[in-house]
Amino acid sequence: MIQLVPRSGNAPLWQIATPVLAVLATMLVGGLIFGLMGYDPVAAIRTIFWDPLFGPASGYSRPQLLVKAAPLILIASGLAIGFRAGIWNIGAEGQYIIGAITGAAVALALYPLEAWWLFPLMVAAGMAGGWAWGMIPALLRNWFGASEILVSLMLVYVAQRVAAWMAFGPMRNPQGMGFPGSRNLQQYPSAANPELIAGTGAHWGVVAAAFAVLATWLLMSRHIRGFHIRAAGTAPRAARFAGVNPATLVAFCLGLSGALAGAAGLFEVAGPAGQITDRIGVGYGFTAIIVAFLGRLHPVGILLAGLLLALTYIGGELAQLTMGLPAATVQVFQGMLLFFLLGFDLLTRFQIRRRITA
Amino acid sequence: MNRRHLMASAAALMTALAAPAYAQDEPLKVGFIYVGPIGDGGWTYQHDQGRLAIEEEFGDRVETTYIESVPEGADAERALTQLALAGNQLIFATSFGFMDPVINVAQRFPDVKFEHATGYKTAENVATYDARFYEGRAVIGTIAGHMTESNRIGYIGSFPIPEVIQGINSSFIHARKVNPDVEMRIVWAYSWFDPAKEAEAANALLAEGVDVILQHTDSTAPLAQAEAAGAIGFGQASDMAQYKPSPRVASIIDEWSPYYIKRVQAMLDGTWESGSSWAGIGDGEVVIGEITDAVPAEVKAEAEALRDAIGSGEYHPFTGPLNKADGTVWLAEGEVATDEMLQSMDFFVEGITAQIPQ
Amino acid sequence: MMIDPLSVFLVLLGAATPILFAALGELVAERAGVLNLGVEGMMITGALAGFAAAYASGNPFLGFATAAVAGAAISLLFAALTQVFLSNQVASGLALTLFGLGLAAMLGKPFEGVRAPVMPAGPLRINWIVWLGLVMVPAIWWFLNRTRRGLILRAVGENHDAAHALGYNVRLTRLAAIAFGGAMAGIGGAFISIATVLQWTEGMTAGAGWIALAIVVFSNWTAPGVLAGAWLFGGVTVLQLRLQAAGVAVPVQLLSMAPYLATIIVLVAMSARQKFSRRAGGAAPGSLGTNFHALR
Amino acid sequence: MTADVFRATGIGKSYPGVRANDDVSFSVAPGEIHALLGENGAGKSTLVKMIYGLVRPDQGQMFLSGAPHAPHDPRAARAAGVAMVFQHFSLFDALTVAENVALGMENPPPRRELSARIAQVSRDFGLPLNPARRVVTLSAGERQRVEIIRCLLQDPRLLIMDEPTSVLTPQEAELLFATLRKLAGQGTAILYISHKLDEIRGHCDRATILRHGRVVDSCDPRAHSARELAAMMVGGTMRQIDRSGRQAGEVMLEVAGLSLPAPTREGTALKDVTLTLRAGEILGIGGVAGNGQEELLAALSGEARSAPGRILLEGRDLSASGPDARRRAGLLAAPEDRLGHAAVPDFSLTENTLLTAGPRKGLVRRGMIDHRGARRFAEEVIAAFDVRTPGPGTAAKALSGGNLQKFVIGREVMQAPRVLIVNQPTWGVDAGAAAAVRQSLLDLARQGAGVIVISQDLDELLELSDRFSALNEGRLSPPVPTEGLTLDRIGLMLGGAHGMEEARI
Repeated sequence: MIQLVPRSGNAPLWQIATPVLAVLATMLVGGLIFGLMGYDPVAAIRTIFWDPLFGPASGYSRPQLLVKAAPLILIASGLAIGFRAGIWNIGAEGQYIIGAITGAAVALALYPLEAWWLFPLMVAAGMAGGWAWGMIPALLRNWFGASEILVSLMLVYVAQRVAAWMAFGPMRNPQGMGFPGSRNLQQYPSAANPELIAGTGAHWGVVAAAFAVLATWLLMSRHIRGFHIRAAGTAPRAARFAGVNPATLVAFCLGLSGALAGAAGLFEVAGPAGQITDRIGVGYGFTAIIVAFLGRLHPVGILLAGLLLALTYIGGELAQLTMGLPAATVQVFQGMLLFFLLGFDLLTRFQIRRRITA
Repeated sequence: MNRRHLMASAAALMTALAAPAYAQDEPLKVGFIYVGPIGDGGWTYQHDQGRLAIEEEFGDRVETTYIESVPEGADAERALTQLALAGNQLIFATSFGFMDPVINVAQRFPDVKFEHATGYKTAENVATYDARFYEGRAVIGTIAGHMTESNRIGYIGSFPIPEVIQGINSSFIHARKVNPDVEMRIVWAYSWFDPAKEAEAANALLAEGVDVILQHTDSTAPLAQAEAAGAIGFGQASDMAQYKPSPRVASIIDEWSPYYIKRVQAMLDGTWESGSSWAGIGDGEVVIGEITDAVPAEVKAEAEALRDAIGSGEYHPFTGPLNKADGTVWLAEGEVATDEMLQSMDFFVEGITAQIPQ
Repeated sequence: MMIDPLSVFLVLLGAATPILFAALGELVAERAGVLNLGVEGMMITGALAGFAAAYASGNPFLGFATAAVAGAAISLLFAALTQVFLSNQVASGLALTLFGLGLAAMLGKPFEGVRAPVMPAGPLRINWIVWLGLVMVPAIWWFLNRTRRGLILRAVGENHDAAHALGYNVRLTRLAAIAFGGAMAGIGGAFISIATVLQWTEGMTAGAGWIALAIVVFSNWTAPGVLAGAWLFGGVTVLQLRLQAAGVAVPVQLLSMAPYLATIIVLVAMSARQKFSRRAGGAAPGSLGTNFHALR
Repeated sequence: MTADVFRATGIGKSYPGVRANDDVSFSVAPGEIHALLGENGAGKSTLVKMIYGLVRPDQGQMFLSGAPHAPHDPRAARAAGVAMVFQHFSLFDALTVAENVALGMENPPPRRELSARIAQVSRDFGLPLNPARRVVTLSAGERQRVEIIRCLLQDPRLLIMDEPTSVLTPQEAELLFATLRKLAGQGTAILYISHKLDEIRGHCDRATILRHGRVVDSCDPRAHSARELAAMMVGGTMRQIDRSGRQAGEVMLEVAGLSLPAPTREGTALKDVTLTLRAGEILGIGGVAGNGQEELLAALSGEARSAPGRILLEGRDLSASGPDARRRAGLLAAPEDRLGHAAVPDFSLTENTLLTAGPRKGLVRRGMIDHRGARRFAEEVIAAFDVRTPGPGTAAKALSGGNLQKFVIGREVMQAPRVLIVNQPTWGVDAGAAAAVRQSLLDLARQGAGVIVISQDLDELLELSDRFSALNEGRLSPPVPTEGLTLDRIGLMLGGAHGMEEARI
C-alpha cells in the first residue's frame, strides 16, 4: 500500500526538481508517441528541444525565443500573482486583445504625428485598456460575487469580437483597399516597437518582461503586499486578519494582470504583429496560464517556463519544417507537459510512504 | 529607424548564417505557410493540393515543405523566416493576413522569391496571386436562379471584404438575370471556418424560406443542413464531392495547381518575375465542379455556356448597366468593371436589400 | 418583418444540443464538487471518436456510444490528476482542454474529408440525440433530487469531509461524476461532428465547452436551469442569425457578442441573488473546486 | 462480559510520529452513559473514529454485543448498530433536514415516510424539527438535533457523542442530557466524549480517562471532585495562577452601540454591543459557540469596520480604521482559529510575525519587509514564551496546538498592546501551555493593558476575569463582577435571560 503523507514544511528541492522531471517525462512519452507515429523519436525531440537553441539556424531562432517568450512571461507574471492569491483570471487573452486595441487606437488617432512621447503614451493606453478589461470581472466579483473565472473567460470572446469590429470598421486602414486590418504600426516610426539591438530579438516588450519578472519578484518576496497576496492564497482569513481587504486584493490582482496583459498586447501590436486584425489574439493569454503553473507561480520559474514554451513553439515549427510533424503535436506536447507537472507536483506537497498492511 | 534596424539585423543574420547557396544540381526547395490545418477540407486543403501537384509535376527536381496553422502576425514572420533559412527559394504564403510579414521577410531575403495569395503589396521579390472567384460565382448564381422555387437564395458570408462582396454581387446579378423574382438573404458568420456557426447560419437561412444556399465559408456544415431540409447548395473551395449529387449540385473549386506549377517552372527556368496574377476560369484556377443530374439539363447547359464564355474572355460578369444598391449608377451600359474597381468593392448592387455591416 | 417563433425554436433545439449535453455533464460533476475546465477537450475528443466510429461502422448511434466512452476515458486523465494526485482542478482542467484539442487534431488526420452517415430523423423530424438531451434534463434532475445515489453525490459536493465521516466514498463518487461529465461532453461534441456538420475537422467544437461551463453557473446548478441556459444561449445565437437572414439591418458585430454578454449578465444576476438573498436555493456546491484528502 | 454492549481490548493506533492510542481497553454496559475524558490530543477522537469505522486500529480488538467489531467503513459500523454525533463536519448546509438524516441511515425509508418519522421522533424526544427545512437556516442547537435524530432513527446499540455540548447553552445541554437519559433507559449504551468535568460528574455513570493515548484510570465520576478528575486527566497537580496586583485604571476601550450585519449566511449579527474596558482589567466574555464571538473579535480587530463613534481606544475613534491602523494605535487581537486565521499554516514563524507585528515592530518600512527584523522578533517570541520549535524558519502548521498558541499569544503580547482581545486562548491546548498563556494575559493586565478574553470555557473565565459578560445571539449582556458569580447565574446569562435584554428583539 502506498500512502500519502502531507509534508510539514516546503520542499525546496522538489519545487525545482518537479518541473525538470515533468520535462523529462514529456520528452520520454512524447518520443514514444512520435515513434508510434512513425517518426524518429530522437530526431523529433532533438528538433524541438535542441535545434532552436544550438541547431544550424539557431542564430535566428534564439532571438525569436525572446520575441515569443516575452508576451508569455509578461502575462504570466501578472497571472501568477492572482493565482497565488486564489484569484483566477483566465481571461488574459481578452485583456491582451483590448490592450492592443486601446494602445493602437492612440497611435491611429494621432497618425501621422511623429513625437517621442507617442510610444510611451501607447504603452500607458495599452496597460489602461487591459487594466479596465480586467477590472470588469474584478468589480463584478466584488459587487455581486460573480465568478471571475467565467466572466473573464466570456470577456475573451467579447474582446475577440471587438477586435474584429475594429479591424473591419473604425480602425480599418483607409489605404487598405477595403481589406480588414489597421495601418501597420511597424511602418509608423513613432509608434513602432522595433528591435532595440539588431539581431537580439529584444524589443520593448522583452525589456518589459524582464522588468516584470524583477518587479513581481520584488513584490512577492520583499513587499508587504506580496506577503498579503501569498497569505490570502493559502489562508484567506489570516490575510483578512492581517488587514487585507479581499475586495481590494481582487481588484489589485485582476487589474495588475490585466494591465500586464494589455501591455503585452500593445508591445505585440506595435512590434512583431504590426497591426490590429480580427486575429490579433493568438492564444498568448491562455498559454500564459500554463507558463504560470509551469513556473510554479514564481517569477524566476515563469521566466524559465516562458522560454521553455517558446522553445516548444519554435521547435514545433522546426519539426514541421524538417520532419513533417503535424502542428497539433505541439499542443499535445504542451498539454502533456502540464499534465506531468501537475502530477509530479504531488511530490512537493506529500511524502510518499509505503504502508505495511497487517 | 525601425526600418533601419530591421535591415541591419537582417544583414547580420545573413552573414552569420550564410544560408546555403542555391545550386542547380540540388532540388529547388519550395515552402508553404498555411493559416489553417491542411485538413480543413477547404482553403488550406486546396493550397496543399497545389503543393502536392508541384511534387507530382516536378518529382525530384523540387522539395516542398509546409508549416500549417500559422497565426497571422508575428508568428507568420517567424515561420516565413524559418522557411527562408531552411533554404527554400520560393515561398508561398497563402493567407491575406500574411501580407505585411511577407513584405518584411522579403526585404531581409532578397534572393528568395515570395508569393503572397490575395494581398495587394508586391516587391522586387514578392509577387501576389489571387483567383477570380466571382467568375465561378456567376455560374453558380445562374444555377441558383433557375433552381430556386421559393425565389429566395441564401448566402453565408465570412467577412465583409471585397473578395466576398464580389462573390455576393456576382452571384446575385446572374441569379436575377435568369429569374427576376430572386431575392438574396445574407448572413455573416464572421469566420472562415466554424462548422457549428455555419450550420446555424444555414438553418437561419433555411427557416427564412431559402431553398438554395451559397456559401463563402469553408466547412460542409451548410450542405449537411441543406440536405436535411431538402434544399441545395454548392461546394466551396474544394469540390465537397461527398454531398453529390444533391444537396451539392455544383461547386467552385480553388485550383491553385496551374499557378503553382507555372511559378515553380519559372524558378527552374530562372525567369521568375514579380507581378500580380489574378486568374480565373480561363486559366483553370477557378474550376466549376461537376454539375450533377439534380440540375435540369438545359440549366446545366446554360451554366456551362456561361462558364465557357467567361473562360474565353468574351463575357465579364460585371458588365453594365449596373447600379449600386443606393440607386446610383456604377457601370454604364456595356461598361466593364476594372480590376481596381473590383478590388475595392464595398457596396452591394441594386436589388440586394441587405446592408454591409460596418 | 416577423420571424416565426416556432421555426426559431426548432433551429435552436439543435443549436443548443451540444452545449446542453456538455453542461448537463458538467452540472453533475460540479454537484459532486468537481470543477472541470476540460469540457472543451472532452467535447472535441467525443467529436472525433464519435465521428470515427460512425464513419467506420456506418451507424451514427454507435458513434454516439463511442463518443461517450471516449469522453469518459479522457476525463479519467483529469480524474487521476485531481482525485489521485490531488492537483489543482483549474490547472488540470485547462491541461485537459489543451491536450484534448491537440490529441484530437493529431489522431483525426485520417478522418479528414470523409463524410458521416446520415442520421435517421427521430419523432417530429427532430434528431434522436436532441430528444435524448431533452430526456436527460428531467432524468438528471430526478437522479440528483430523488435518488439515494444523487443525494450522496450532492452530499459529497456539498461537504466532502462530512460525507467521508458518514462513510461515503468521496473519491469514487467524484470519479464517477467526472466520467459521466466526460461521457456527456463526448456526446455533445459528437453531435457537432455527426449530426450537424457530418464531417471531422480539427477545432470544430470552437469554444462550445467554455459556454457549457458558463451555463452551469447560469443554471444555478440545476438541470432545468441548464436547459434554460442552453436555450437562451442557442436562442440568442440563432436569433441573431435569423435577423440577418430576414434582412433586418442589425449591428452584427455587437449582436455576435450578445450571447457572451447575456451569459455574463445572467451570471451576475444569479450570483447577486445568491449573495444578497439569505434563502436563495441551490447555490454553488460547498466543496466545489477543492480537493479531498483523508488521512487513513 | 457478554453483557457489555461494547468492549475494546488492547487497541493501538499510530500515525507518523504520534502514538495516538496505546493498549486501550474499556467496556460500555447497556443503558450506561460512559464518559471518555481527556485533554485535547489525548486520543479520544482517534478512539471513537475506530469504533465508527473511519480509522482502522493497528492492534487490538473490539466487540459489539460480544461479536467482533472491525468495521471497514462507517456504513458497516452503522449496520452493526453504532451511531455517532460529530462535533464538526457532519451536516450538509444546502440539504434539507430530511436529506441530512437520510444520508446518515443505511436504508432510509421513502421521503414522505422518513419525514413523518423524523417528525414523530423529534416529538417523542422533545426536539422539535421541521424535516423540510434546509440546514443552513438552523441554529447551532437545532443542527445538533438533526444529528441526534439521525442517530435515533437507527435504533443504535451504541451511541457516540463527540463533545456535543460545546455548541449548546447549559439549558440546551440539560435538554440533551434528558434525551440521553431516556435513551439509556431503553438500554442504549452511550459513549460520551468531553473535557467538561462538571457535565461528566453530573450525568455520566462511568468515566474512562485517557492521557497521551493510554487509559490512565477508570472511575465513577460522581464519586470524585472536579479537581480530582482534572488531576487524573492532566497527570499531576495544576499550576496555580497568580492573579495578584491588578488594578483598574483609566478607560482604555469604549464600545458603544456596535451593530453589524452577519458577515455570512451562517454568521451572527452583532446587536448594540456596548462595553467599557479599563487599564489593568480583564473582561471575560462567555457564550455558546456561534453567538457572535468571532464577529465581535473581527469588529474589534478591524477585520470588520463599523460606523463612526462605535469603537474608541483611549478616546480615539478607530471605528473606520483597518487592522493596521488599529494595531498602530495599540488595539491588538488573537482570534480563535490558530491555523488559518491567527497564523498562515504554510508560512514560517518569521513570516507569521509579519501578519500582525508589522506596524508596531517596524518590520515593514514603506511597504518593504525587514526580514531580518521579523526573524529577530520571532526568535524573541519563541524564547520568551517557550515555544518548542526547531527555529523561526519552521512552518506554523508543523507546531503542536499548544506551541502555536503560545506563539500567537506571544506575538501579540510582546507588541505591548494597549488593549488585547483574545478568543478561546487555550482551546485544545495542553494544560501546561494553557497555564502559560493565562499567566501571560494576567501579566499583561498587570502592566496596565486592558484585556478581553472571549471563551467558552467558563472555568477559564472565572479564573481570569474581573468582570463577566455573556454573548447571546450577538447581544452582549451588561458586565457583572466575577467575584461571587455562580454557574447557575452564568447559565441564565448565556441563555439570554439577562433581564432588560429580553424585551427588545
